[in-house]
Amino acid sequence: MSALEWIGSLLVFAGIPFIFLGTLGLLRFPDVYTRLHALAKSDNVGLGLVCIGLGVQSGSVALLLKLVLIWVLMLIASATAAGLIARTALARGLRPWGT
Amino acid sequence: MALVVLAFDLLLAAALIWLAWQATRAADLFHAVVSFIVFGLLMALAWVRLEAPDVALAEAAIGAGATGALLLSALDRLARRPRRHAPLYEPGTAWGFWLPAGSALLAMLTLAAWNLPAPGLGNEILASLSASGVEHAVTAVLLNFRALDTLLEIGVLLLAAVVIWALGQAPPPLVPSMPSPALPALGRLLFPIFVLVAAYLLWRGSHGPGGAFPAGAVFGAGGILMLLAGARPWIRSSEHGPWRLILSLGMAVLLAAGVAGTLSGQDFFQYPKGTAASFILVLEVAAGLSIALLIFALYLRGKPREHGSWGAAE
Amino acid sequence: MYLSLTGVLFVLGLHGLFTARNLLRQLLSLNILTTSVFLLFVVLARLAEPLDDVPHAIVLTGIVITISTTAVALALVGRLAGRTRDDDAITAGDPRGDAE
Amino acid sequence: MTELYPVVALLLLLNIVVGLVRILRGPTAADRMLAAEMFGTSAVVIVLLMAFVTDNPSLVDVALVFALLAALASVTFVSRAWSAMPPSDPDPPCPDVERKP
Repeated sequence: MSALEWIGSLLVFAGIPFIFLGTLGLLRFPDVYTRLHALAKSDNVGLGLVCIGLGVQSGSVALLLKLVLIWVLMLIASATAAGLIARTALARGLRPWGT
Repeated sequence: MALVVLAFDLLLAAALIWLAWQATRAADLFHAVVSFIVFGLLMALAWVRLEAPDVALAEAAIGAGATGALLLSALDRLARRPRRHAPLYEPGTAWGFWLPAGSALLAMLTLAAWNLPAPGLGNEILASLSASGVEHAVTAVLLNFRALDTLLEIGVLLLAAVVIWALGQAPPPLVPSMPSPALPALGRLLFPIFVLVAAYLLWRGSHGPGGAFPAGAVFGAGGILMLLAGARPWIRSSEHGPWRLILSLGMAVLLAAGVAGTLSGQDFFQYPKGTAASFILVLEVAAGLSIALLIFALYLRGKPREHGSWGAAE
Repeated sequence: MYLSLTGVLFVLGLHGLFTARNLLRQLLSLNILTTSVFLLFVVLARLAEPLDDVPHAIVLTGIVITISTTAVALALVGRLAGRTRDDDAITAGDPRGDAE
Repeated sequence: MTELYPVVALLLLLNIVVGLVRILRGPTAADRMLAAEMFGTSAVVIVLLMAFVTDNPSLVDVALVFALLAALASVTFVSRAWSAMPPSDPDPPCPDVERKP
């Protein structure tokens, strides 16, 4: 077990809890806006850690770049989707929780 | 370890059955459609588990992208209808009938499936793979050994597009209740990546999972995204001569390749010795382009309009 | 195991196809039915030794055929919804989250 | 450490299954769409882990296609389906959490 593999595995295991936390937020938060908030941030941190971890572990630069591309694509997708959903929800008169 | 794999399979199967149930029985239509989209997502995981990466790739590209977009867009036509309290299901189809009937059918199907002979063409494919011009078995089957299937498949896609065009003009899309500046930016940012990934998948097809179908589907999904982002579709009734040509390009080239084999005294779709690789490359590019445009054409739900408002941004 | 999944999905799809009164629901059921058949193909391909690639290619073809039929059916349903104002066959229900 | 990846994949699948509750309960269409998007992230991670466990680099392409098409469903939802839904009665407040006064 080389040092790279250790670092990679640790990153992967560090990333997984963020994804669980995102789901926890999805289930427990009270309205669309807070759920968006939980998912858009937490899940993507988790995914980023897993992608970088696996890339480091594989020891191949091409694979690492591909994994980072996957992460960036998911970041773009979730950021845009979160913005669009929140805007439309507001325009449709969905009131944020506690207001 | 085997236990973990078994638990994974069981959980996946349970989730798939639950989602299928939701997709057919959920009280509201949007719930059903989202269940079906997630069903497709988990199905892709099942394909991965069953060692079918080609199918997983196609399911991811077509199931997650094009089918989801089609269904969600169809909701805009159907969603405006007033709420009615009509029964969701046929009356008189009681559980007393469906439960025993379903169990009986299930038992018979399982029995039949157990007794099916296992297909065993793997060795034959491996034996003739070197002559096919590509290194990946699925691509070899699709574009060499069983190219007739692929020809007819593109024929079906073309037919579907023709039927949809024959239904009349495409309905004008709805204007979103809150246009966002992020949407056109998303289109501009992602479309080049769509094209890049499509080209990459096409190139991968000769030696790994990939090929014309996922590539075409990804390219077509990119087109749909551009349309949603407010771009005007370039297929115009008055001036879409070249686009009509590309729509039928895949069919035409495949047919030409097949007939060329016959004319030169060989079997239908038998390529001249040694040139199979280049033949397949040409076919893949033509089929990929056609599939991309056909999927885009399917999404339009009608013959493209000559003028008038199209995208959300207008 | 996946074989029994095939059977269950097949029955679910068939049930939905026969009993749903809404055309979109029937379409979803039809899609699930098709998927179960694909699943059967791929499972059988995996049972073969070595892995059989022909069913994979056939399933790829089938997926594309499925999307073309779905698209045609959706276009037809859309036309029907536009034509008839109040028809049982296309009662679309309420797609929002709070039906019933 | 790689031996633990199947366990992680199983946990992530469990994560998706638990998240199905949000699709079941709604209450708004946006919540369902959000849950579907979350499943996309989890599915990408599962596919990536499977790619490493089975040592099959072509599965990374499957994850790439997933990531690329993740935006499409939500964008279609926002700009086509949701905008068409009847806006008259406002979406109900979330019933499972008590609102602050």
